[in-house]
Amino acid sequence: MTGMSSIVKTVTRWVSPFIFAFGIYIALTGHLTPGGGFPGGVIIAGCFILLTLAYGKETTFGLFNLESSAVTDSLAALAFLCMGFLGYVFGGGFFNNFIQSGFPGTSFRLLSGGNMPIINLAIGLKVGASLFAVFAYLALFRAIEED
Amino acid sequence: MLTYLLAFILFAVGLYSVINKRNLIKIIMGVIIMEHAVNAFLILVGYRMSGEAPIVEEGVSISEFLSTAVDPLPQALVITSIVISLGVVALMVGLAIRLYQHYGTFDITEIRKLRG
Amino acid sequence: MLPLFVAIPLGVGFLLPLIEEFRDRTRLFSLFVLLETGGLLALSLIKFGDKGIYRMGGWAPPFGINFVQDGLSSLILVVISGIAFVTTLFAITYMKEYENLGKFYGLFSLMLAGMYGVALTGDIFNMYVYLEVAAISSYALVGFNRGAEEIEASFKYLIMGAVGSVFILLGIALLYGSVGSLNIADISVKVSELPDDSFIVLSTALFIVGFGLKAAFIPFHSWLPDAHSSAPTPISAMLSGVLIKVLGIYALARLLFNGLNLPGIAPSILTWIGAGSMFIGGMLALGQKDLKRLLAYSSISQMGYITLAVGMGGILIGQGKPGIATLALMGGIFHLVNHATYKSLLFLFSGSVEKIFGSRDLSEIGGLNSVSPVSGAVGTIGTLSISGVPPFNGFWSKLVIVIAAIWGKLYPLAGIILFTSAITLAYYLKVQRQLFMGKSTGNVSESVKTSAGLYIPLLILAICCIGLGLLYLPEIRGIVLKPAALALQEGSEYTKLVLGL
Amino acid sequence: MVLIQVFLVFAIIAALVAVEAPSALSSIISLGAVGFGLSIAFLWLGAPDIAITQVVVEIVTLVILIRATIARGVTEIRGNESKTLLIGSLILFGLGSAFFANYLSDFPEFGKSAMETFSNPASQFYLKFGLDKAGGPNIVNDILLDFRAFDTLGEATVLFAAILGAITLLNRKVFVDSGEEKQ
Repeated sequence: MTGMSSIVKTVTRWVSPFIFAFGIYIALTGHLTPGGGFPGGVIIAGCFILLTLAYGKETTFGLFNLESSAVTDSLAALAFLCMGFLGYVFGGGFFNNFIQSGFPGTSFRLLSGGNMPIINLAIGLKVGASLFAVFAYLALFRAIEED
Repeated sequence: MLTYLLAFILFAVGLYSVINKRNLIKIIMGVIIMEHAVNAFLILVGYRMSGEAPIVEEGVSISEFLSTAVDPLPQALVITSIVISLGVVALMVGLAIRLYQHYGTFDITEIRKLRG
Repeated sequence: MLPLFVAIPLGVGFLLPLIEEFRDRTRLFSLFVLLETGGLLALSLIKFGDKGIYRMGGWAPPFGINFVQDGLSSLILVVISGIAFVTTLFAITYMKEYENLGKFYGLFSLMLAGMYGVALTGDIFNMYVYLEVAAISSYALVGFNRGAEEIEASFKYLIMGAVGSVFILLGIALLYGSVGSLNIADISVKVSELPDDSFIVLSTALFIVGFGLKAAFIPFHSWLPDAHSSAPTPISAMLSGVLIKVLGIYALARLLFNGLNLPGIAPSILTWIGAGSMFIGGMLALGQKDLKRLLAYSSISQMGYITLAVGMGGILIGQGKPGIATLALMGGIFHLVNHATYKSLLFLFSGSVEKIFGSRDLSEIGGLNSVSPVSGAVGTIGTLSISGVPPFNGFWSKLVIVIAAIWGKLYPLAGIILFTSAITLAYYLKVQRQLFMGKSTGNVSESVKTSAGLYIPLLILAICCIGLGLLYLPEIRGIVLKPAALALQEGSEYTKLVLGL
Repeated sequence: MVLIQVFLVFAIIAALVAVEAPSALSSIISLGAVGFGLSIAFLWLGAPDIAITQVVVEIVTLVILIRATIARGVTEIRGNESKTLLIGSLILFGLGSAFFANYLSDFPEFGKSAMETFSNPASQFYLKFGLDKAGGPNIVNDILLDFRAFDTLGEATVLFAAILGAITLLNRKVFVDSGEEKQ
């Protein structure tokens, strides 16, 4: 798989950074607008899947390969768990929103969510990395099968 | 009542596919359809007539919001259940591919090595 | 302290695959998991007998998720931790030659986290989520050998498990639509306030089907023998020993007794499903030649005993005989503990037999007593316990269940229990005659015969099999089993504990 | 209300096509139609979060399914059902729907959510205090990440376990020394 025509490649090159940024935006502002970590993460994964389809897996895997997606996956999951633990340590219980109480009266802003944007970002990265890992594994598995 | 029943019919279509079809992909599709039906049912349960999305807008009073917003809890549950079903589907497809690699087919009748 | 039961295994489960990406250190992983399960066992023993709730994020019960510890969940925590610890001890030696141990132990820890979550949670949807965590990890673990049969068993298990989960979720949706709450204690209050509880019946039916698929009750059992015999041996021990109990009968009993206040005919349905599983599972086990498949069918049969006892407890509560109901529930819980120990023992034993002879087919192997006396003795203890021979623990729990059935004037059930016990004895006698006595066949692996890593966990479980008979003594029973039975029986206590009314 | 029913009927028809169509491509596309039809219905039902999530998940599911079948050269997926099972399942379906319809008539009417019918339900609390106590105007996300964050941890774990499992099962190397695939 070496990729598609140059039109597809050019369009993908222009569009994919925006898709990535859009995914991050959807994830970060989940507590303000519809969306959240999960759709954001899927959009991030979609960005990398698009790159893989357009450029072929050799090029894309140079950028973001299976090992790095597995590492991101684990690290983001651990970050999520750590937010729970920090709530346990600093707040009133596991997953207490301990940052939020530090910003009273800032409703409708990014900061007003306390630790929600952080958790959302962690979920977004986790979901993006794991879905990309599945896609990459399916692609690789087929390559092995054809040998 | 009729609306709920439609969700149940969707559920039944999925169940029919899981029980009757002899093809791994059709069985996976049946499970996906059943999960869709349950998600739709949960959202229907939380709906109130001419309700609005449960998102507070600036300048809207809390009492007005309370009288128009739909039930947010089922929606949170559905997001969780959608993610869970995506995980299940990923695992199912991975297993189906392994089976295809072993037997060269998605047809269950040719796969059955284990019986009873 | 309670969230640690979920948080620690989750952390380990996330961490091990991460470490594996950088460095594959099999021994390090095993010790890490051993430390984890040992720590959790210690924690569950320290916390044993405590009562209390933990509010997640500090939100009060009907609004947030809460963890509940009462007599029953204390006992279940000890059972999960104990079996997990022994299984890990066995896996250190048994899984040595496998690749990807970081992923194996990672999935193992996640499965553990899911089971702890189900055992502790007081929220019905949270129960579903953690049930899925445990179930999905177990689907992947069943296929860990990655042969054609293992993958097929895993797929079968996955499809039936997924259908079961969807039924449970539909039941939760109906329940939410009819009472507007997800907290088990709050549901119990609202159900008792409802003018008529007819649509609770619908949720109950869906729950029985859904959890029945997870617990492999008889019409829904077809995945279990494949899955439990295909899984790597330590996982078979976990699946048969604790997973089907926690995900199946424990969760169902929690919902029916503490959440739905035992609607109408549900206890008698449960009882007859239990009786059917017990009898048919036993009959099917009689015809098996593969040792692991025989053990798997026997698990279906033994789950039937537990289900029958729990259902019988429900019937007796409905008839207004609380004393005998407590006895029946105590019998069921006692049998659950006993089955966890001797079925894990037998599965681990079957793994060591497979290592010694290179086969599990009962017609090909034999003469274990002369080949490996330790293994033979341990296996004998396991088979005698499960078939209910007096000094061992299996006898006492069956005795309690039979006594409860006779005192409760449910004579047909007592008859079925006694008859099934005879069948159980018959097929384990067959195992004994062929496996322990018999003639020793060729190619016996010498290294396994002396491997301490495989025998120490077996010996621990064998000692438990003898020692757990002591739970029958009234003093010990009053501390361990009675609080667990009363936790199910007295729904108002549970509500009081959670909502603080 | 009628619109919602129309979308549900559309989803049912698409599901039937997905289940019965022999061609892999039309079957998978119909499955996508079920999801997209439902996501539009979710928009009408006041659930934009779910609609977005449903759409993106549907796309990923379709990509995975197409990767598994059509990209592998499998263009026909016939059901091959047996006649006895078909009759049995029709009887079962009849009994089941009679059972459902019987009990569903006692169920609260459509359009009256549980939070209106019962006193002191959790949802009212979330709507009332979500903005102040959790800090986000999107109440669904407040529930997901604050009130019931522990559920979300479980959900992330499910995805993690599923992906870890899929990767483990797709990996061919089972034993350390042999390096051969177990057959």
